[in-house]
Amino acid sequence: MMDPRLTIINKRLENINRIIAVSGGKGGIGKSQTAAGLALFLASQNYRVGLLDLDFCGPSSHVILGIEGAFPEEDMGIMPPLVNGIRFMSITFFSGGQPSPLRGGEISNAIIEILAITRWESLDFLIVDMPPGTGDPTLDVIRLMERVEFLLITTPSRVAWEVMKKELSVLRELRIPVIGVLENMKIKKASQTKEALAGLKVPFLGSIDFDEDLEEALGDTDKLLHTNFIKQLGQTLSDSKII
Amino acid sequence: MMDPRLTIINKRLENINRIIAVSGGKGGIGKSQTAAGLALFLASQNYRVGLLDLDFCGPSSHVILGIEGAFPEEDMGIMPPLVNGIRFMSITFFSGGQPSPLRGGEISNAIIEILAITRWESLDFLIVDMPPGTGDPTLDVIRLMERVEFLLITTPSRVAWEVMKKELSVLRELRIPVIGVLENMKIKKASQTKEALAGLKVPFLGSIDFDEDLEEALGDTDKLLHTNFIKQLGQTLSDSKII
Amino acid sequence: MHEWALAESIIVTVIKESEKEKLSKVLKVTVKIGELQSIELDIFKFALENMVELYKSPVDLENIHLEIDRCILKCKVCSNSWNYSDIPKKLEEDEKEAIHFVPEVAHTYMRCTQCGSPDFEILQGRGVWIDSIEGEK
Amino acid sequence: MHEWALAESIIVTVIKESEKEKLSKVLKVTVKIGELQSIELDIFKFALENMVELYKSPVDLENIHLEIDRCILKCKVCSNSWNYSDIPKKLEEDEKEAIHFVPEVAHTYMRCTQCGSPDFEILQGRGVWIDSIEGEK
Ligand SMILES: Nc1ncnc2c1ncn2[C@@H]1O[C@H](COP(=O)(O)OP(=O)(O)O)[C@@H](O)[C@H]1O
Ligand SMILES: Nc1ncnc2c1ncn2[C@@H]1O[C@H](COP(=O)(O)OP(=O)(O)O)[C@@H](O)[C@H]1O
Ligand SMILES: [Mg+2]
Ligand SMILES: [Mg+2]
Ligand SMILES: [Mg+2]
Ligand SMILES: [Mg+2]
Ligand code: NI
Ligand code: NI
Ligand SMILES: [Zn+2]
Ligand SMILES: [Zn+2]
Repeated sequence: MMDPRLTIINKRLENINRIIAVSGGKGGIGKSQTAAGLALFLASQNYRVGLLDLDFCGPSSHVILGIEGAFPEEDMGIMPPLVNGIRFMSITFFSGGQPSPLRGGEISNAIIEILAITRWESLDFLIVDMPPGTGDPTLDVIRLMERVEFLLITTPSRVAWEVMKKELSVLRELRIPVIGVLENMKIKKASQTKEALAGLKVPFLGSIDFDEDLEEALGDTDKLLHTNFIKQLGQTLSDSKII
Repeated sequence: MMDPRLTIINKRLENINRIIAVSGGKGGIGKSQTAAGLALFLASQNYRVGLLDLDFCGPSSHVILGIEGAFPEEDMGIMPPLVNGIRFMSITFFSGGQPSPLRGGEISNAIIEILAITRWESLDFLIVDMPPGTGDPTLDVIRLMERVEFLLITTPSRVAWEVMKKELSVLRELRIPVIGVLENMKIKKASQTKEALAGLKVPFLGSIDFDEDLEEALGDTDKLLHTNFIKQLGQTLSDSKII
Repeated sequence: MHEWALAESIIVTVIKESEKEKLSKVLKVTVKIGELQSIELDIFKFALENMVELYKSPVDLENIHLEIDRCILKCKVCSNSWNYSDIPKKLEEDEKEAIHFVPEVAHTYMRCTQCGSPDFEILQGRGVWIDSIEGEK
Repeated sequence: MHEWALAESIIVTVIKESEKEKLSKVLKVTVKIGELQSIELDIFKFALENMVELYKSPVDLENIHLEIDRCILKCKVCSNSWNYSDIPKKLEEDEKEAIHFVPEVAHTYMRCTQCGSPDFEILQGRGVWIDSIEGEK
């Protein structure tokens, strides 16, 4: 038995310049918010951007970007719809927003299927919104997407650092490129995140404040583009020469 | 081939009065904080309490409760150590705080093993700290722990409601008892969570405010017991006659 | 029509494998097509034919054997197993289409025929697989 | 000594299955013991004996056949497969003990012998299983 899909995946990704998986181990630290924000920011700078939501248990990118009614086109594969300048692909297209209680092996199979049939064509960036944890999706992205780089998110909380550090150590061991660590949802002026990461030899990219007005902008890309969140995100990433 | 472990699990749980899985679909909404807080609060009220951390990818309960150095005893199975009045069991005892990048099927296998060999003995409450999502751990808890009840957590964010609603709909369909929904990390006075849940016919248990001082109390159970978080949690649960 | 993408993956894999195994000639390729994915056989064959040409495949269409694999599902809760073709409530067209793209969303639209759980395994007949490649060195 | 808990699960399952299958007599039970879990055979047998008595088991120790199952691991990244008994770097005692309790933490302490990935499958020889129960109706 041979899985023909595994052979084709990197061919499907060959015309993408950079593939960035937004991850961090823990849930609720702003991975989806950062992935969607990054895609939106890059599109506003006229980059050709794709956004792939691989959080099958808690897909959120479409809620953040307010994507409704779009559906991929079938054409020698499936073409992600272009929504607000972003080529978007998510399991929600197929589960129709209903629950999809999948076990790990099935999530893995579904990810492989989507990677094998999606035609991204030429992109400057493909942003991957990762689920929490280092389970099947993370192991598959590492195993299957040859040129992936990881952008790790954390919050100023010890609980978040601890989980992030474990993911970082797995990535290190496997020699997967890590762009750096971004601190999100900073509330107090003084944060110990930078110090906590000091020994880890990973670039600290900067901090994004907790943005009280972000919630109201969810679902509306125009409003999102004017939030402090996206301004700080864009600034931090430009400062660190990532884009 | 027959898995002998499956037969013994409910025997191992037979002397536990109530089994409460703290869940909610999304990550970072305070499941671990609530599970650990609930266990701590119950122990302070002289209940016999167990806490089982099933978040193998991002175990956090031990960080929140500052559990270090304890280890289960082997005695016709394994006996969870009693730490600060709580019988505690977590994968970290075995992974030693190092990363354990497990795929779903393996997580499922590890959960079954732990349930089959852990001797909780008599307890008033067993609190289960669930990982995000409705993957293997959630499906296994539903499938294997006959008398489990779910306590669902959400935050005032749409992103969190959407994921929680999906989990609720799976639990409903399978007729698993749901104690109710607890809103955590409320920041603004006005929250729309109660309204958003109105149509779902699930008890709304109340709200817990975002507690700026919680982070500093992490790892110290005495401090934790004096946080607003635990006071509000205890009050909300007593008000709603759960305990 | 994403059958084209699947057909392409078959041909690319056959080429890669025959190079890896240093086959001078590929005699027969057996492809299993899982019932669950509702592949349109005519389109799939047509796509295979085109891909054979495009990639100058070492095997031509006549020597690619397509076998339909019955879809069997098994519940993790009550151990009941059943055939996809026997489910009592037929699926809607759009549900079938979703499963056509990503067979795993079967868990969204189907339930165990005995206990109603969505927690079942797809034992066989999921999607497109290469069962074997026979050739000469 | 958590061998006792595993032994108990075997006996309880044999009783349940023999009731379910309405066996008047249980002739033979075959138990596979995965190498990875490093079960202490003497303790396990002693525990089984005690459980046979405690539960008034329909099968006694002589008719419970214990077979050691070699542990084979296979890498999901590079497809390399290897035997647990052949790993180059021996595990520390505490690592072995952790795997003894929860064999899956092998992913914390072991790596693919070819590419170094922790992303491998335990193909066989994980833990304790009942292979078969033979009896008379
Ligand atoms: N900097 C921020 N300020 C305010 N809210 C934020 C910020 N970052 C994320 N959030 C909110 O926090 C919640 C969790 O973020 P999300 O991106 O869904 O996390 P994850 O994908 O890591 O689970 C969402 O409601 C999101 O809108
Ligand atoms: N009410 C609250 N006020 C302030 N911080 C909170 C509150 N509830 C949870 N937290 C913090 O939020 C983070 C995520 O909580 P956690 O319990 O780990 O979430 P989950 O288990 O759902 O992933 C932790 O740093 C935790 O201490
Ligand atoms: Mg997310
Ligand atoms: Mg948690
Ligand atoms: Mg399922
Ligand atoms: Mg692994
Ligand atoms: Ni199609
Ligand atoms: Ni033992
Ligand atoms: Zn069933
Ligand atoms: Zn390998």
